[in-house]
Amino acid sequence: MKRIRIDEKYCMGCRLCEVHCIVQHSKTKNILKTYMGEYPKPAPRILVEEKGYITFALQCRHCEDAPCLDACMTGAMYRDKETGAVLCNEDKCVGCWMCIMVCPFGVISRSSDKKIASKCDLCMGEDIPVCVKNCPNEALKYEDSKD
Amino acid sequence: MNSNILKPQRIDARDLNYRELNRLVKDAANKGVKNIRLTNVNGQRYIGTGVNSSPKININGVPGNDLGAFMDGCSIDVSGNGEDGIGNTMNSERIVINGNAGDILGYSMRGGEIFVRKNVGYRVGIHMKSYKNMYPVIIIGGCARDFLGEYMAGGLLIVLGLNMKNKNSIVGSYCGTGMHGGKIFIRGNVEPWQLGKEVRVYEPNKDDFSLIGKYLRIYCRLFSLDFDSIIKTSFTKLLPGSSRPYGKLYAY
Amino acid sequence: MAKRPTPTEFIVERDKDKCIACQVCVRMCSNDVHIYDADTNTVTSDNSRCVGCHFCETLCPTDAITIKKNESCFKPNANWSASVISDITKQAETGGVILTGMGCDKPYTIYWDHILLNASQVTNPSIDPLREPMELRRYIGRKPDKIELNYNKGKVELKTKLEKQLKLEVPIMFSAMSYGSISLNTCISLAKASHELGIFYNTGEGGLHKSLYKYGKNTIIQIASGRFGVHPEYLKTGAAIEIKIGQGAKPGIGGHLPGEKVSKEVSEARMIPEGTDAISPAPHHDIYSIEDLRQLIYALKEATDYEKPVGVKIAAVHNVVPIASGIARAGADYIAIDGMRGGTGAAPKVIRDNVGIPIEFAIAAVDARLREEGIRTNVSLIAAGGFRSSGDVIKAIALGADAVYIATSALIALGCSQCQKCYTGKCNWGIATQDPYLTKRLNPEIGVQRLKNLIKAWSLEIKDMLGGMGINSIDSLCGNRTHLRGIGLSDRELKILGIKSAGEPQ
Amino acid sequence: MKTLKTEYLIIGNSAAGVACIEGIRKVDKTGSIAVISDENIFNYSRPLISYFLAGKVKKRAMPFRDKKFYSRNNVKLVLGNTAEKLDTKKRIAYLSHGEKVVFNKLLIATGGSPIIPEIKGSRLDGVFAFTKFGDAVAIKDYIKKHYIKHAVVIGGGLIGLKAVEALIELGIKVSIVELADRILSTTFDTKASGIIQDALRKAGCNIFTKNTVAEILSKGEDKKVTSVTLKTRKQVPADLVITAIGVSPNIQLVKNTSISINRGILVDEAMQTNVKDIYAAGDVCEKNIPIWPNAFKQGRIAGENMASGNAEYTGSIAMNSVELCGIPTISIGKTSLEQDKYEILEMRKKEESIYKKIVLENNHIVGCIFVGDIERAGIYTGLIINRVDISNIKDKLLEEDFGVLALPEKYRKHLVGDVGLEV
Repeated sequence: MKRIRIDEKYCMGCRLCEVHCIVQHSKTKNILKTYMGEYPKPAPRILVEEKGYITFALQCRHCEDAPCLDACMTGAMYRDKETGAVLCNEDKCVGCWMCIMVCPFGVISRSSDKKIASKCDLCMGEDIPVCVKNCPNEALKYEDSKD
Repeated sequence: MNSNILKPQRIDARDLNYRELNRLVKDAANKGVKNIRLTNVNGQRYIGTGVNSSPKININGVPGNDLGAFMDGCSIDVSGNGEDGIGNTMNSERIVINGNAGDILGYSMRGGEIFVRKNVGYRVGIHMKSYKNMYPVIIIGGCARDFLGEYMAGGLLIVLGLNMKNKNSIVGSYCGTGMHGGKIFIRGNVEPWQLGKEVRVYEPNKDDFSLIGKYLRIYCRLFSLDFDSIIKTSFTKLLPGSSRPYGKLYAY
Repeated sequence: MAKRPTPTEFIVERDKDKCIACQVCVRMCSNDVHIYDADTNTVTSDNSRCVGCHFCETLCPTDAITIKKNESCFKPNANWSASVISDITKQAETGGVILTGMGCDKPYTIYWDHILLNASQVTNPSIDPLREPMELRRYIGRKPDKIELNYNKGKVELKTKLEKQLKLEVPIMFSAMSYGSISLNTCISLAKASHELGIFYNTGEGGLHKSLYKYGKNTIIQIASGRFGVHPEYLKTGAAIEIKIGQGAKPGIGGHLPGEKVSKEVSEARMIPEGTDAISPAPHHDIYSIEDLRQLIYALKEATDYEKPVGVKIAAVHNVVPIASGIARAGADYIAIDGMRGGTGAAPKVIRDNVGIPIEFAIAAVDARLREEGIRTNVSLIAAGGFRSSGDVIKAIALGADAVYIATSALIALGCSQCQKCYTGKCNWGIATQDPYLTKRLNPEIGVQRLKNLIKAWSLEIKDMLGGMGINSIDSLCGNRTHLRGIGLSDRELKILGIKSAGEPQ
Repeated sequence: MKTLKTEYLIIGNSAAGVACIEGIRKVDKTGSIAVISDENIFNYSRPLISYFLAGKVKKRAMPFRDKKFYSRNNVKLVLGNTAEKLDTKKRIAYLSHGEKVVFNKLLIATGGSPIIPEIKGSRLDGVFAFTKFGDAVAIKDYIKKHYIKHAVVIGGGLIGLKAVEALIELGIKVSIVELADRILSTTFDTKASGIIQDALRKAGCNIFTKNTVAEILSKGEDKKVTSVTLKTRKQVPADLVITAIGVSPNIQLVKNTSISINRGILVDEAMQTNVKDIYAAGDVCEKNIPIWPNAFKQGRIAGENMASGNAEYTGSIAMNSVELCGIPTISIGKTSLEQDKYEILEMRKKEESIYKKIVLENNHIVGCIFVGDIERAGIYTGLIINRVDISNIKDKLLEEDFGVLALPEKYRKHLVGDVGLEV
């Protein structure tokens, strides 16, 4: 099962991952059109935390024992059989924010346009999530996890 | 075997090349001999260099240059005079010279002590530096020549000026040029023209005297000198004017 | 002080149609060139702060930024150029020495570009390196005058006891760069790449960080006048010891790492208190003569039980030939000669640009002289100072070098854009800085790969060129100047280089 | 079907029941499972009924597991049938339609029933409880049939307010009657309640606190509710009344069996009752905090243990997330304590209706409230659940950029340990 590994030592804090995440989850998937023409533009599903020189980008960890799966009352949050990713079915989500309440990483947020939860989907359909692909310092890696 | 290593081992250095002599010293040290006595030493270099264990080496005769260079662990006692480069980049322990010593003594010394009973040559204590608990100390019984403590970055340098002839000056010129750390104490007075422009002159305080005393007591005991009479005279303290003497040299 | 003309060197051109105000440039520029205005949601630039490192340009996700040279400014004047005026103005303001970083950028003749290589045609066949074995391995160290062999039941054994040698899989090493002038991640990249390539890197005079001890077998440790970080463990760890007398970028002067670059970790490696200046005096005060040098060489050999080669690095200066001869006779196992285009973390500009001679002359002249004196095998020669390509490397070897040191090209492989601001400690690429916010920008995993790629690529090219000349071992090329021809050079230059002119047959 | 034999029997098909299936299947891929539900819908999410009422969620979106879930997990689903009697010795459950189910292991997940207040008029038409899908359907029908202008919601707790929100959405003027001095008194403190009360009033609600409904009235012989009289004698118009004053565990089934009960069924850490192989989970349990995640987790743990797994329920804390009048709120743990032993950290931005509060006890977070801004609230939940000492980060807890980076290193490592984060 592939996961995004975050290596804080080499995160420069440039936030290009956020930019590319926004574009990937936009309507057009075109960077200029997303930034110049989409209102509201999608919120990034990756979040760069920063304190002095320590920075790292954090996105859903797709936990093995994911509290958001237990907490989701609509069944919108589900685990993808193939990839093992924890995904949110946007058609089922009603925005009760139970998942936000229980995620110990605080990586689920309210979508900027609809009343649904927004979280990392590992860029389903892409070989490599765009945050990983575009990290200029390989601080993010898409690797097989131990389990 | 054990009783053997406790017995002092004598090595006659007569007619030995320095490499041969040092090989013998290292071999003895490697065997664990605690006390090595070298006799008839006549200008052989690098004695005590690269000796990995911690014997005490007594030297009879005149050891050559770079005595105890990069020295770490062993200690050296020279019954007579030493040459140039004693304690070059020395790391620890002690070198005692019962007579005079030459130039660049204690160059870039990082730890340990060098005690010289009489006079030393030029460029002594250049670029001494201390680091954490490593604190290099040089005490010179007589006087020193020019460039004493040049580029000094740390540690302690004491010149006592004992048995000086009146004409002699206790330090030469350019004392403490480029100094940016450490302390120099000179027993008696130094003329302003003798000092490098990076040093400032101070009156030693109580703490300074206890610092001097800490090492001077050992020195006096080693050379059977009267500590009280030496310490009671006045000392001049030299400190760097700035820890960044060349900080303003450049246009950014 | 009243303002005087100091033209900005660069103009940051921002394509307004493409800038999405993502602020990556704002966050990443250590010189604070880019400014975000939240009210208008736009990013603007302060050109005067730009050093032209191209970091922002590289990261900009929409290619909205282009760094351009400021072409406006002064009336064209071959003598009073913009940089001359700007330097004078700066000095009039500060009264200080103008500092710079990296190697000399003045348009002196680069002799590598005036030397051509030979290739085989008809009378001697070229070798196809894809099919035939090619030997790039070199040994650095004193070679015996003659070799005696033991023949024992059909087995041949070397009877002569060889002096300690450094075994290089490729005749290229990473030249001295101290931890302090460059970041730990840069050191790690160099060390690890050397380990994996079977070559050596050089600590410079910065001591050895604890995390680098494990690469000791691929480390040349340096001893300079400041003796920073020189202690028994350090001497024990390196594969060879190098006494640094001089550096091509600043012959004759010392070094000076300002206190602000002496971080906790740097202070540990150098063994000086944190935040203090690290001053390397111009000379070693125990070396005022060749005899003194010999004394230090043997002190180091004695300290390490004659188990490691001891080399001496000097800058290429006018008298390099007799000096090198002296060093060879002083017992050095190798001499590294650094030409005037060699890099530096910080040097007075006037010295970098005006002192020394090019490595091409130095290596040719020294090799010739050592041969004349019959002591060439006593010592290995390493050429350094601005090697840009495998072509430069192979020419240096044909001129007489046993191997070359590269540093600037290694840094360029890691991202360096030659902005020459290493001395400010604000290197955006995380190379010449100790600022933890910046050093993390060089991920050693990437660094190692890039360095390995570079050396691998050069090796392939060298093999190709060797094959073309009909040579299957780099050893056979060393000092083999018959394979070189000069072009556009005067007779005198050709004579010093010891090569014929293009068009002259064998 | 007269007699059904099954390895596992699950009575109840809501959060705990469904989670139990998942728990069993985690360990035992084949053992037969039967689920009995007294409702006729194959499963649905109870908390969604307010969304259904408001018309935001269609009937087909009510299930939280799809229809194939049961066949995929090889589960026999019995709908519209109630387990009426239980023989714990013979391990037989008797159903209302006359069948019996012989089981090896049993989970009782019968949930809770709304408490209907003993008020005169509480049987009138137009008076509803609000816990089941059936309730929502009935209310919806009633609203469709009658012209509803005013509604009264008895109880200002979470269920009541969810109903209020749905009714506001439908354009009905709502009055809330709450016994305590403020709405949401069990989960919120005065300030948080105040923000929501202000917002509800702005949306046109009447809120009567420290009050109760004394009588529900109709006009003449008509059985239709028309108004209510409050304890304070005030008459409030009401074409519809929803009672939401709480739920009590459904324990009829286990009364008179050897299973220990109090208010609810007593269970151990494995969710097992005092009778071996009989488990209980969710709202039917004693001392359970009746929220979805708890029921789900308990169900899953019970399931794993029934299938000879080894899971442990380490207790739960009260947690609620509701969005009212467009203001998202989250409350976790102890929130409205005022004693000295608790230290309170607060942040308030009045103009944006943002309020955050953290309750500390001996340098541990024991509760928080987030109103208006709930981003990253789960981090605090984690700190509470894992009992993390926060003395070193106390001053950072309410900072704008509080996040994983600020967490104590040891906890950070524990948190990220096996999920590929090197921080």
